[in-house]
Amino acid sequence: MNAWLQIFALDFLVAGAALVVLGLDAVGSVSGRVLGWLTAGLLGATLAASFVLELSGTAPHGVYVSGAWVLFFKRLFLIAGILAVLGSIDWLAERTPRRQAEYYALMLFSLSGMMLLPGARDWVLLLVAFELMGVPLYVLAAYAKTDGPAGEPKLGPEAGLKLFVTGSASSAFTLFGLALVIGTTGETRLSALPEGGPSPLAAVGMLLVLGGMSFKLGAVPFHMWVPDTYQGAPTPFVAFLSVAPKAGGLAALSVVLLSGWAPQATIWAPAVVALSAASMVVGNVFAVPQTDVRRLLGFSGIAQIGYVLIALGAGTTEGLAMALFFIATYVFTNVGAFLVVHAAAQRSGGHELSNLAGLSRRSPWLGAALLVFLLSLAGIPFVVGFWAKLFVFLAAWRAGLTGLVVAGVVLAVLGLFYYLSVARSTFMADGTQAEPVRASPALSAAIAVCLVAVLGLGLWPAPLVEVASRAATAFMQGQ
Amino acid sequence: MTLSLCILLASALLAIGAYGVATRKEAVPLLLSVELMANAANILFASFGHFRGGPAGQIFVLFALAITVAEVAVGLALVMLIYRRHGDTALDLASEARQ
Amino acid sequence: MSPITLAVVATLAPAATALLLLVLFPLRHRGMPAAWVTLLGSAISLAASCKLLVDRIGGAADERAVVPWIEERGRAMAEIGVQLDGVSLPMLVIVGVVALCVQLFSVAYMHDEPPRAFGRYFTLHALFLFSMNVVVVAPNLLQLFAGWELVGLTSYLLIGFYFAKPSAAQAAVKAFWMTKLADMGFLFGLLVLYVNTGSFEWTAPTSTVVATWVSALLFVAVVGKSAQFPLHIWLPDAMEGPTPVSALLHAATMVAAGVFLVVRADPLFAQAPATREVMLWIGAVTAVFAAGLALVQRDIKKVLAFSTCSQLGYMVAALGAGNAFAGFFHLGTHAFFKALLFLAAGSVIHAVHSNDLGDMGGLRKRLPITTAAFVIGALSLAGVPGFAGFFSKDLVLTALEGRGGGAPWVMLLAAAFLTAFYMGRVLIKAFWGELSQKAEHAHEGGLSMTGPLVVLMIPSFASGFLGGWLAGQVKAEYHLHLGLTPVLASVMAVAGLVAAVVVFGRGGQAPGARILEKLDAWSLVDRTWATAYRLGLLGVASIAGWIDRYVIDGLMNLTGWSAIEGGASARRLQTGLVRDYALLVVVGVVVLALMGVLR
Amino acid sequence: MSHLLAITVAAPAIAAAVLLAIPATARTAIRVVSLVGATVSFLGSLQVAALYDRGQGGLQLLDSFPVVPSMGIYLKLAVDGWGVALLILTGVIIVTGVLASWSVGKRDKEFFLLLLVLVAGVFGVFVAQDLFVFFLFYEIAVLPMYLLIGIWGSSHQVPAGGPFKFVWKRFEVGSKEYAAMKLTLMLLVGSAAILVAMFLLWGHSGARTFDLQVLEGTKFPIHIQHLVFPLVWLGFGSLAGVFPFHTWSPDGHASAPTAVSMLHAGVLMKLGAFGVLRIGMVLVPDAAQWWAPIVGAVAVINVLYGALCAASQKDLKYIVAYSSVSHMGVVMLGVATVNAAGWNGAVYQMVAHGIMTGLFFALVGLVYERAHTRAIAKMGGFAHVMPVVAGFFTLACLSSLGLPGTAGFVAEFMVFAGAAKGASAWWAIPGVLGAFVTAVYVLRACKAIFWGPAPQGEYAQLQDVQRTEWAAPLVLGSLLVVFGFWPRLLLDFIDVASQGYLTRLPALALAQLGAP
Repeated sequence: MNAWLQIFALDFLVAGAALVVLGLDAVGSVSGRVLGWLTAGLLGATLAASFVLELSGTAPHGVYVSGAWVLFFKRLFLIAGILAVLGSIDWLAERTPRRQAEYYALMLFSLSGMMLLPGARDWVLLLVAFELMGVPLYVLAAYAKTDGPAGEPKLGPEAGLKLFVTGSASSAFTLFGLALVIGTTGETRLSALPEGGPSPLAAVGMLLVLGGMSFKLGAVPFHMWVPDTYQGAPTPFVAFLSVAPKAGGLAALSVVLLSGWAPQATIWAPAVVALSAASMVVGNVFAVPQTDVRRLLGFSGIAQIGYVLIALGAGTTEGLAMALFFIATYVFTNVGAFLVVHAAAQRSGGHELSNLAGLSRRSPWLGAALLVFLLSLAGIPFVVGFWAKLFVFLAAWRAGLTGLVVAGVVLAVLGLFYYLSVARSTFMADGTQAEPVRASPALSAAIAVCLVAVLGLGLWPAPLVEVASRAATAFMQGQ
Repeated sequence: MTLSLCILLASALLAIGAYGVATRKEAVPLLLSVELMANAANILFASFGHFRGGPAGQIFVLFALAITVAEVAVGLALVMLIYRRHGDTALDLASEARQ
Repeated sequence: MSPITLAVVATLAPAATALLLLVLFPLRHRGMPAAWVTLLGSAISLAASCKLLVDRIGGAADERAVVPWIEERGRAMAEIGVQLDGVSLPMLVIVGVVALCVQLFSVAYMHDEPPRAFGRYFTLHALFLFSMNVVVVAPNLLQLFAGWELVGLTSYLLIGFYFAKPSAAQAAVKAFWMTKLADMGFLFGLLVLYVNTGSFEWTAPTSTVVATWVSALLFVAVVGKSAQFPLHIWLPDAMEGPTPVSALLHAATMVAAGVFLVVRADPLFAQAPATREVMLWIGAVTAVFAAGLALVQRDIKKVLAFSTCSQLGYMVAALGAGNAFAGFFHLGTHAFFKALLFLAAGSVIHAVHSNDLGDMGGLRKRLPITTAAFVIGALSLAGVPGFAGFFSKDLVLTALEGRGGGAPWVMLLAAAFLTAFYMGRVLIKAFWGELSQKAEHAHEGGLSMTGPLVVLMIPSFASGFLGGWLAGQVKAEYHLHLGLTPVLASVMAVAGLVAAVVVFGRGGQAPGARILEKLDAWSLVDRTWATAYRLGLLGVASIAGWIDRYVIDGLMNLTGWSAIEGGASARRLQTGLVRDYALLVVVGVVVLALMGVLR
Repeated sequence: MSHLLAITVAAPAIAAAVLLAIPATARTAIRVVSLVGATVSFLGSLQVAALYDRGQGGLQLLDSFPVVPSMGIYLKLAVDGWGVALLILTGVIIVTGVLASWSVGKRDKEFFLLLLVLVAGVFGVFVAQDLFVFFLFYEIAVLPMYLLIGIWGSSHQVPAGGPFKFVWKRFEVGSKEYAAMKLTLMLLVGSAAILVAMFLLWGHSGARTFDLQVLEGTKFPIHIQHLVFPLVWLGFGSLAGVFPFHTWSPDGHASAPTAVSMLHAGVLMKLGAFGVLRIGMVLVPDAAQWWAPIVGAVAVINVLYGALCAASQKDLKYIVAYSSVSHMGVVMLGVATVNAAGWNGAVYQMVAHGIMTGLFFALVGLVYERAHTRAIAKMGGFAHVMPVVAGFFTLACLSSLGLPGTAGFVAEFMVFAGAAKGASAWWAIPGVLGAFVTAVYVLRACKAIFWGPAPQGEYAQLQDVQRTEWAAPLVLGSLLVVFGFWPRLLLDFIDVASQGYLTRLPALALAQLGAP
């Protein structure tokens, strides 16, 4: 075995885990719950391995570069995966008892695709990894084929379809754009574009690629699937969908823009700024009238991506570091929020705001946890989301994007309005139901991890800032 | 055929596909339109490869085809689900999510 | 003890009393013990004041001691302390004597009050004495203002003593508002003085312009506090308070604080002839106007109230004429005889349980001491030669004559006639004639009521002879001379009394009484202020309130509404049709591509 | 003690953490823990006052912990003279506030928890010497209010009307949820402005630091100053109730529960004014001087307009709330004078108004708890049944109208003197007029509620002050008088700080005074 293969150890482990899960299911004697715990365990082991193994290095021809940057993302994906799996175990066992292994396997495949993204420096690898991440998501989104929370329409197929149609259209555009870019250079290296002014054709191609990839981020105008899919897909999966592919998309975009096309920043930077502004505005404005918590969080996620893109648009090492910090904290915050909503909906029969009424009394700790996540999303001090927003703004300010920062700051206030509307339901409204909400151990564990992370990093953000900075610096230095 | 004409052809195909995706109400035409768009890209890859030389274009077409096939396979399955749910493949039926 | 210590004791003894009663509320709630504590405090204060005055007569020099109160950049911006001189010491004693008498009188007069109310009454009295002393010993205008406001507060609380009575409650706030309105002048005056001289001293050197501004602004406050036209309307209403309160606050001391202020700030006023001119006229107008209204009052206290306005008008006119001493002298004598009159009236009210002159009559048969007191007070007030009031009023009139006579002088002479006339009316209606039904069972109150009357009779008669001495204290000129004015004044006084006997002795009506009664009933000044209050203040206020709720806040609501409505209408763009979603993707890509082409 | 300030700030937060561990049923324990936390802070602030060397002035009791050193953020705590005065105010208000909330009926654990968190934030703002930490604490102090009002508040109806009648279809104007949301959003818009201002300062500090002392020593370009000052003024001003961003205050304070109104009107609004003074006036002095006339002009609108609005109210809590708008105008007027008298007066007014309005809200809460109404028209003669409440209410009224002998007089007088001495002497006129209007409406309310014939029917048996309810009136009432008669107790601290900041001012400001 070649020494450089070691740098793919984690990816192999995850893909292997998928095969193990499928294999065990084929044997047929293993219960779904066990598979779930096994998946979580394997992911955990992979995460642990990431701290033990020597994973830095470069693949031949420089098609893949592994270092601090790659590790940062891989760990993040693994954490998101573990949290989502933990959140899914009980739902799957109860709702789709006969189709559990596929769920875990698909999630693992998607994860393995994601994990290949940040290190890829070649278009072929990048594109394949991107699609490997994406295609399983279409299936998972439609996973609740015929069942969903009682009393709500069965939206599984619709969720999958909408993700699929917009996704496949986007990837077609990506492909077309890539054809233009690669056609002009004749190379599949990411950084093959000539410095200075590429041909107009290549410029159009670049922006088509940017647009197609933004789809995964849910950036406006490629966001339309977000609320509908979030509403129809299984909520624990949405917890995953709302963070991991976005982190993956961020990784891919960073690689493409900052590693591949850094010299052509004048072409893509205005587009990123435009996407960012549009996302912030549309996400925040559309979130206001939502009454379904998943849709609300969906639009909020669109807005959050706008904030990430601010940092990316800055194009600096610092901006990238802050984007990493942002997306890392966003993983914990958003997964936590969705899982709490999931737990509450399981007992209240719906994801409407009104179903959350009185949550703080029915389950004080879930109520408090939701509040913390919401405050973090809103960017309130002493929970981590504040630092995330602040750092992004600072970095962008330093890079001269003052207009975007001011818009972001103002729109954040609008954001507070709808986040507080959720808090209002959970804390102030008197719900019709009084029975306590109990989350299963797996779910509770996942929520607790998120809560600890959000609060802990809120009080002490410095370590994560350091890690993110190191990853960003390493990346910008070409590692 | 010159490269420009090929690019024009690919662009036209892409546009037709995009138009189809954005207007078709039936599932099958929609899937076809997606295929059309993907193949527009493939034509572009191939023609760049042909006119400019180098293996990149040709290689990429293979990957792109595989990817598109995987996507459309999943898409077909999704259409099946829609059909089971609504007894029809009219996609406008799948608009139950609250707006 | 040093004079400063004594002065501090004199000032703070009542404060300590008030604090004690406030904190030790069981003591206050017991009633009578509170009265004794208060009396003790007042006695200590008076004793200290007397010692100081005696020392001064013995040749002690002026004293002044201040400590920083408010700081600015490490220096004292304002100071508090005591100033002991020929103005403050006599005033301190006058206030102390009258206060002690009134408090003693109150012990009997208020006896029927529930213990808690009784305790509250005396607590407020202690607070008042403290506040008044703060005014009197003030070394600068700021402290004077502080005390000034505090006496206003105690006045408010004492007028509203019977707070269950809506009319008393209304009278209390009215008094507070009217004086507070005028006090804005004081505050502005202080600010102008501070800005121009950097201090609050009345001796601070200034230009004529500044002095005119400051004195004019201060005079506005005087008009309010000393119930001069057109801010006098609160004083008659203030009679809703217990009668001893009227005697102390609304006749003898507090209302005279305005005059006291002008006397104190004489160096400022001396530089402002324009202000003095205004004062002269306002004083004269008030003197006549109030005397006229006093003539037609049916309520014995209201007669005295208008009489107080009128007499304060004399003082203000004297100050306007440039003779501060005349005003100060009249302040002193008036304090005694007006307190005496009010206490005697209180004694009458206590006996017949009514304020209405119509319910009285022939009281001299039942209340000999009270009658004697009232007669002495009335003669003094009327300015009958030999009585205290004669000397001081004569000095006022002389001051005006010395200024060249003119209309104010004539007006004051007319007021002198009216004074004697209306006092004669009260005497005849209340004390002479047939014994009224209500007076049937009237009897004198206990020693604590008659005692103060007797004590006050002495200075009411005799304090006029102290003019020369008092003038020496304040280094003013004072000659008792026989001239046109004293003669005319005496004639007016006697004529007024005679006329009263002639007119009212036979149960008649004063000539022109009907017009005056109409004037009183219309209460034009009152209504003007009420309208100003309703339209100018409450009206504007409700407009402001409406604007705030529906326009300013409405705009804020509109902002939020727009955001929500915007979101709600934008939401319709999310059609739910998958082809529309794809369309948007296409559009987005096209736009991006255009950005690439058109960059 | 070297960490005295940290302890003072942390004590309520620690108490809040302890509360987490206490079961919600242990009601007495919850209260005792809260009281202990509050008391420790209060004693801490007294100790700060005792240790603070007035002769030396400046920043003292420095304490520093790194938070995010790579971004230049340190938890740097120190106190100046203004801080000492305001710490004491906060300590007094929270202790009495906790005692006044002894009888909170529902979800008391959460209530006290939020209250304590909020107070920790307030303490933090007054001692933070790092702009960023300042902002952090500011946010902590502002946000719990949403839940405190939304959960424990009270609602009422505001009749629809005016040119924007249609908004009533969307909002339940007057409800507690509406009030809470409006308050939070308006204040957060302010925070957004502050954040932008912070970025500006940070970006142009040269050193890329948030350290206030460094920023104070930095001469910012004039055009930056002209951007920063209005942002700071309106940003912090929204919390200080600066017209026209005051409209959260009446609804918010009227809807909030007793202790929350006490804290919010008593202390939190001061954070806003303190921010304008400490950040706006001190950090960007050139622009501040240029803007001062506008700040002052708006402040006098506040004073007079707030007083007039208060005079038109029929709801007791609204009267008190609008009076806060008016009195905060006095504070802002003092701030705008840019002289020692005015600044001393501004800070003194913060303390005086804090105590006074705390007393007001405590008493209004008592009355409301018993009579279950806030409509003045329904009240009357309450002095017969609750004389103690009546007495203290009157005292609060007197301080409110600026009667000598109460803290309100000293403060207002200094502000007016400062204004008269300042560049725009005419400010003093509406200021004093406002004080007169105050006299009218407070005494009118006082008369309507407490005076008149003894109440009949359901109000005949209203109870006077009981047990822990004594704390707020007694402490706050006494302080009003003590600070009224002996202002130097606090002025010694305040003045030394004003001096310090002012002496630095001319050197910086005179250089480039003028239009942007």
